[in-house]
Amino acid sequence: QGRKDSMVIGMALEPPGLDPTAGAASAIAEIVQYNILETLTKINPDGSVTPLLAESWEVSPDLRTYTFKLRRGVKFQNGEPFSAQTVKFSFDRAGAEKSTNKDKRTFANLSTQVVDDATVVLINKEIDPDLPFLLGQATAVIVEPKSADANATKPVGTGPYKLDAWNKGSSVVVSKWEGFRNAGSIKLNKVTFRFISDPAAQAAAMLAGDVDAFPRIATRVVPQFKANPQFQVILSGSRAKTILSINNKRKPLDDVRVRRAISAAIDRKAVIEGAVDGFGVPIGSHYVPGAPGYVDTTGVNPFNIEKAKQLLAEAGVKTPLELTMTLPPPPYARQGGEVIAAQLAKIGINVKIQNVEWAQWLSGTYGNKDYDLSIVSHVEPFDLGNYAKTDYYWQYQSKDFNAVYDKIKTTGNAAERNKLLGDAQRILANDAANVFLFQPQWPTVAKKGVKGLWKDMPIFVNDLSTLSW
Amino acid sequence: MPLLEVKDLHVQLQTQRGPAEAVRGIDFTLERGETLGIVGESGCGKSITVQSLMGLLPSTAKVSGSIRFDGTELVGLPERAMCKIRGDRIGMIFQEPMTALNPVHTVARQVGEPLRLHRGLSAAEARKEVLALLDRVGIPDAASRLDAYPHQFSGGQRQRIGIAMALACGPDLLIADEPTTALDVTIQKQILDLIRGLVAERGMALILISHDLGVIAQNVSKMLVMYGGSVVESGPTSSVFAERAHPYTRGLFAARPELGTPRGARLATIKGSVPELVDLPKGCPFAGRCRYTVDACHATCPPEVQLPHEHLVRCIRLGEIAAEESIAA
Amino acid sequence: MTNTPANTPLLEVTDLVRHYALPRERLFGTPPMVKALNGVSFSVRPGRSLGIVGESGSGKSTIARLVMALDKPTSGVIRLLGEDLHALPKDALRKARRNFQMVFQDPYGSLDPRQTVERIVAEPLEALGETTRAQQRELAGESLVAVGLRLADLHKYPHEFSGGQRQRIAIARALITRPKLIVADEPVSALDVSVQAQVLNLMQDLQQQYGISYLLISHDLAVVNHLCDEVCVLHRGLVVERGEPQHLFAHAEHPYTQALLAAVPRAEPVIAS
Amino acid sequence: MSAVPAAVPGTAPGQTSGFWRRAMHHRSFVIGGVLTLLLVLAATVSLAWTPWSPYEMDIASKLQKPSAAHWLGTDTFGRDVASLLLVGARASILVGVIAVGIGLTVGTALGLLAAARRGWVEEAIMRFADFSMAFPAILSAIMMTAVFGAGIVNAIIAIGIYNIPTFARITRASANAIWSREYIAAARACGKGSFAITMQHVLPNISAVLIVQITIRFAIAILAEAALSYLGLGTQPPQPSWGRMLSEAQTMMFQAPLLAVFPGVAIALAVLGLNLLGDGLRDLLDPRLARAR
Amino acid sequence: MSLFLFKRFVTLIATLIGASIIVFLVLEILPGNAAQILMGPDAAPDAVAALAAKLGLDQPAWTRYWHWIGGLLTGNLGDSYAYSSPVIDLILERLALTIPLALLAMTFTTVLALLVGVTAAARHNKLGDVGLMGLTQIGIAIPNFWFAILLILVFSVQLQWFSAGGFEGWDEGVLAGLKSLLLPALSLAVVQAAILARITRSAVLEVMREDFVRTARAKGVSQRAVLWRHVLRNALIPVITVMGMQFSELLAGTIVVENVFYLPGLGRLIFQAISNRDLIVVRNCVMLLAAMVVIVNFVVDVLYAVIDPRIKAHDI
Ligand SMILES: Nc1ncnc2c1ncn2[C@@H]1O[C@H](COP(=O)(O)OP(=O)(O)OP(=O)(O)O)[C@@H](O)[C@H]1O
Ligand SMILES: Nc1ncnc2c1ncn2[C@@H]1O[C@H](COP(=O)(O)OP(=O)(O)OP(=O)(O)O)[C@@H](O)[C@H]1O
Ligand SMILES: [Mg+2]
Ligand SMILES: [Mg+2]
Repeated sequence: QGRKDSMVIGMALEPPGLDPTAGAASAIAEIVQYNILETLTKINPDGSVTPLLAESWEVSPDLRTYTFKLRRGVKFQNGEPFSAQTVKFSFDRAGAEKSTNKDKRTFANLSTQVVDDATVVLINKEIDPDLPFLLGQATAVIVEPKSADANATKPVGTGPYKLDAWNKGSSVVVSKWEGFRNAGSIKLNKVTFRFISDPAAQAAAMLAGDVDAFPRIATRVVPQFKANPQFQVILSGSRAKTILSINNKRKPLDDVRVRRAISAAIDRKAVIEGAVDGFGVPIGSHYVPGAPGYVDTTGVNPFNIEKAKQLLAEAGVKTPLELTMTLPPPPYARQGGEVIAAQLAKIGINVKIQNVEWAQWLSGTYGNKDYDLSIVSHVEPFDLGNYAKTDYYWQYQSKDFNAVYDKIKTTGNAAERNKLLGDAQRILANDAANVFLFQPQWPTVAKKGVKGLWKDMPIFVNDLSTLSW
Repeated sequence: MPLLEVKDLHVQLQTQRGPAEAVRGIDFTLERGETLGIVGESGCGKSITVQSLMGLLPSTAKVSGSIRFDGTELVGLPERAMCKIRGDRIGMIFQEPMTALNPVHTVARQVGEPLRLHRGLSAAEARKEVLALLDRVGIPDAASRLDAYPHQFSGGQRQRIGIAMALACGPDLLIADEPTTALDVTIQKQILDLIRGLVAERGMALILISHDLGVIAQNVSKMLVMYGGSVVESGPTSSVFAERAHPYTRGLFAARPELGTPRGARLATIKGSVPELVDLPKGCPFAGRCRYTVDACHATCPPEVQLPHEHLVRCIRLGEIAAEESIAA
Repeated sequence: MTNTPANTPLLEVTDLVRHYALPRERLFGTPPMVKALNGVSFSVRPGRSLGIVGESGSGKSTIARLVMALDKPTSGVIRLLGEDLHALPKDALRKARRNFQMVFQDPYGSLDPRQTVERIVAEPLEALGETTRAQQRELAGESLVAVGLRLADLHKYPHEFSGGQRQRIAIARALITRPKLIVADEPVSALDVSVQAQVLNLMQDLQQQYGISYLLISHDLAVVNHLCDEVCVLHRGLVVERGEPQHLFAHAEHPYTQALLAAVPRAEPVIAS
Repeated sequence: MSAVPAAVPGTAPGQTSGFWRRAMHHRSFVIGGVLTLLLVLAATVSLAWTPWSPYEMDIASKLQKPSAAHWLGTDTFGRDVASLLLVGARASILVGVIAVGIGLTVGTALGLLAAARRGWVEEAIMRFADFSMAFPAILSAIMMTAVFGAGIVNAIIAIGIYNIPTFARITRASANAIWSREYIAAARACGKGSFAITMQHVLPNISAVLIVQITIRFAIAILAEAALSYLGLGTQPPQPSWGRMLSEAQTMMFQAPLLAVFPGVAIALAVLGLNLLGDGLRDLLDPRLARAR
Repeated sequence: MSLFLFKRFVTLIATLIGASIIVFLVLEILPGNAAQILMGPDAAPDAVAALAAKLGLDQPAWTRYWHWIGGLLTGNLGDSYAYSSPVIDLILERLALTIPLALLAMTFTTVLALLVGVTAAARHNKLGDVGLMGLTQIGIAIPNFWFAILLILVFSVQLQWFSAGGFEGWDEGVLAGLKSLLLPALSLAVVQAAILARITRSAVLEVMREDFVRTARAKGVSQRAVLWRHVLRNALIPVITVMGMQFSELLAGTIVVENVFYLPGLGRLIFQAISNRDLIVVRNCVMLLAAMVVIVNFVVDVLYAVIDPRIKAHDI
């Protein structure tokens, strides 16, 4: 294969706009983050956080004050300079009243102070040791005041690539920005993101040579590429947790024995095989291997049909028990749902499957909490806090957990924090708050010659700066 | 050499109930300028006979015997060669003026089609010819109506257009298959006058099919009477009208109500109805419906009997009939 | 009109006018009209028959439709047995229909191909709704025999019959209510001469047997001459001449009648071979 | 009066026995009938027995080739394809029967009404048909499922609704042609009302057209269900249908093409059977063609 | 004719108004709110409310309906919630693909159907006829998304003649554009062509029994010329009636086929917009589709009169 300076990357979904501070779709970040728009910090494949637009930062001992030293001489693609003022503008904008930022709450808690052109101080109302990580996410991109409002269609950032064209419904084309501070290290001149949602079409596009690399391709089609010498398959870990969420307030699901019975009735291996074609690692709690403080809790509620039946009987549940399972569109949910329904049938739970669109899922299941069971992949890297919210859609409530979580929030010491995290995981596992199914592995299929693909994916990005042939 | 010589013509059709002999052994000749009429009941094979001359029968039909047209054998002639003759040397006028024209093409195009096909005229040249033809057949103000469609003409006018089409290339033989049945008497008269005039003028041979004896009497010099696929009587028109030798011919003539007969008189009828082709009897096709039937009639098809003036009849009981008649008289 | 009425007329038509409005060609402006009938009057006395002749489009079928109350006249009155047909309420009209029936031109199109002969013939009875199924069958059989068909034919379908036989079935249907008047619109023009003769004879026989009157519509003068006591010559929606057929055809006065008569080809050979 | 009807070879009075005797000699009717019967049989048998449970998963033995144990192999969840096909026949029949039923009853009624009443009634009905034609089945199904949730019932209704204008138009066109026949004028002359004429004369005479249309629409309904299933709007899991099997197999076309072949062939055979049956029925119900073939 | 056009135009407008009301009402009762979808499950409630206000979702339905109709008339359809760009631009972009796709598919349908239908009719009841009709039976039974994948398998993956999908826009040249629409159009056309071929065949057979065919042959016109010049045009009335209906089915079919070939067309826009609750897009697209179908029906009506001079305006 000769030297090539362009690449076509496949994506399952098209972003609704290109401004990650205005929309929540992960597809936005997959195109713009680190490529067009940049953040103060950068989250690396291994989950570590390193400087990007910031050169370094310091944290006060009480974990409330962060001082960022900024990179100098950085310019936006429209020629405006990057400075402490732009950082303040960006963060204030994200936390403002009218903001539609997904992480609005985080930014509302921050007060940003400009010290000099190259120094900002962030003061956090809450304690969050993860703040540098949060500031590496797409919602925290630094935008330029004049162009910010047009970012949805014409994003202007400090990154190595600029937007060339957006053929709605079909593709986004970006090309190398010669004004980038480190333009020499960028290998690809032109990258096309092509949107293909149908799994068979994804496979066809790869096989026909239309697409060079396809991160997070549908798991269904991966096996055929494994055996094909023209392709490489990379399995990357993630921070996502695919769970069978349980409405903890619904009878009889409010009984911990029933929830445990459901957990015990599920053979995670088979679910992983059926839902994501084996591309997943079983988990026992809402936390994934590789994340700091992980403990293996898969043994807490092991697969055991007899035990499950017994638990149901103890809880006084009359079988067959009729439950509905509301499934959003992604294949892992739809396919996993079928498998789980079949498994629950074995302990006398008749599951009625109800397929819904995201819109209905959000309003009915998530919003009105009108559901029994559902399957969702929670992709936020660190979201244990949702178990502390009483009004979250699974309506879990535990004093023990809340106490542990409050401590986590205020603990800066890593070892201590990790121990607390372990406790939190064990509580959730014991309570069988949800059925924790697996940590998905994102398969990436690429042509043999593609180099520099991310091996792991704590967040959804396609970092073009590392790619080459 | 006669223009048309038909010998022992047989046509077999595929019907839903199996193969049927629609035409069984017809002979006749036609000289240039001569006129021939064919009469007979509905379904007796008149149209099939003339369509076989034109090679217009469905592809499942089997034609045997001989049709010599101006020295060319038409039976078995390949379709391409037949296309050259149709519309050029033989023209045909059909019964239904309402349906015989293509409703979606202009009159100029339809009438001009044979000219362009056989004479190789350009569209403009053909148009000029068509105008002359339409004038000739008496379409009023033809020039302004060239681009009209058939439905914009009356029945009589449409039949004239059909005639113009058949005459376009100046055929040697004109076949008119019941050209006036669908028209009312006054228009029928106009059309027949027109055909008669054209025949006289151009010296074409004419085959005229009708079951209206009046029409035949006024327009042709010789005639065939058909029944059940065969010719039961043939000869000069005057002679056939005068003799009515075959019992079927008699029946046909007698069944016709005529102006001037007193009211209340019963019409003579032929009992029974025309047999279906598939179950035609072996012998004389009219046997069984005929008053004079004897066993011998059922045995074989009767041979031709020669009467004066080249008048031929297929009946074995002519003597008895004549005898009975004289007694009655 | 030369005869003085012996008794009240069976059918009396006065000043019948029917204009058809063609759909408008443009938005504003009056729609074009076809003046099919422009004031036709005639009457038929019981047991007598009237023929109507005329060229195509002269309005013959329009008269038939109006007399059968299948269509409403623009103006004019049609009285059957003294009652104004078009003023009768729906139900009364249906009852009255037993007295007048119709035979259509096309023996192939006027019989429903999917019904048995029994149902076809019994249809007028069924519409009247006064008889049981069994009675209908019996009467249908009788009617069929009256027109020279067989009882076994009741179970057959129309396609199994020849044109002449079908026209007999149509007549059997018209006959089944023992009507006083049968309107026949070109009943034999689709038939062959020999079959035509059979049907005409049949109609004549039935008239004598049951005292039926015919309103016979035809363009064939000879047919009308054969069956009718009186003829009306229709031309452009007007009766231009009327009288006894024998007389009329011998001494036609109106030029149109004369032209009509002159156009009939005589069965006398003119061309010498 | 002497005319005696010629001997007309005709059918015996006993019509019903004659129908089956004729039917048994009608080639397309027999083939179509057998195929359709097989379809119904498959659906019926599946109520009582299937080789394996169609819901039983055995992920370990997924995507197996056809074998003695699994006649047609297994799918991505290790379910038995043969059993799924048998059970799937039920949904396909359901979709076809109900969707066509809706279109047939409502559409034909509207079409007959339009032809019988003419004038503004006809105009209104035909404009209504035009109007509903503007919402193709998939479009209305998408909108309906968005409102009421995905499911076979909504799919069937959406397909059924789309069938209404189709049947209405075809019925009206054929019925108008029948209304201009002389035998209708004859019936009117007898004093029959529009309703009686419609039921006794018009409907039987347009039945041939309707039968052909029914079989075509039936086939299209099965395919439409497949397309809706492809978009996730048809039959919901775990209930199998041929369309859903096909759409699931579609993602596996490159690995396990056989998975897509079996339901495809099943649909093709069912459609073929119905078409042949329809053609045969049309011929057999026409007294004019009764003696043919 | 002018009266006919006027009447037809009035009904066309009435139909469109009816359609607009239905579309609006149906979408009105859709559960789910665009703002929530756009923001995702974890978004702050006040952020969602802010977005809803920005999108004008908090106004009463009646106002929004008038607003919409007014916009339709002035060509200002508003901005897409999801793409935050003008809907009219979005739709026009998508139409640039969907219309050529539908037309291409319709062309394939017509050409295939006429060829097969007329050929089969010409060989009535012979081997060719039986064979072709057998093929159409199979054609009717093939779902289009399935056939699409088959085409991709053969022509893109095995032979690599075409790309497996996608559409680069017309800037790359008309030929390149058509090339990427070829397989999608073919997979859309196959079922419709099979149905249309059967209808063409029976229509042609029907016309072949008419008298004027015999007249034409009597003029010496060859069988083939009779078929194409005289018979076909007369057989077109039932054929274009069905074609009119098929056009709407084709348009709907694009939703599926655009998905398989990942084409940026109107169908996929609608499908995505519905799941995004991007109602302003859905509403206008559905309205557009409905309008296209209504207009196609109108064109079909006018075509009747063009094809058959006997049909005067009032017969329609
Ligand atoms: N294509 C055909 N296939 C089978 N039978 C046919 C076909 N055409 C005509 N016949 C039959 O052949 C016989 C002779 O038909 P032909 O048309 O020659 O009759 P005809 O004498 O012209 O009658 P008419 O006066 O009614 O025109 C009829 O019984 C007819 O039914
Ligand atoms: N429904 C109608 N609408 C418009 N015009 C009509 C209608 N019915 C008949 N006409 C016209 O009325 C005139 C008389 O028609 P009618 O059918 O009574 O003629 P006819 O004497 O029976 O002719 P034919 O001998 O051809 O049957 C014709 O010019 C015809 O075109
Ligand atoms: Mg003939
Ligand atoms: Mg008339």
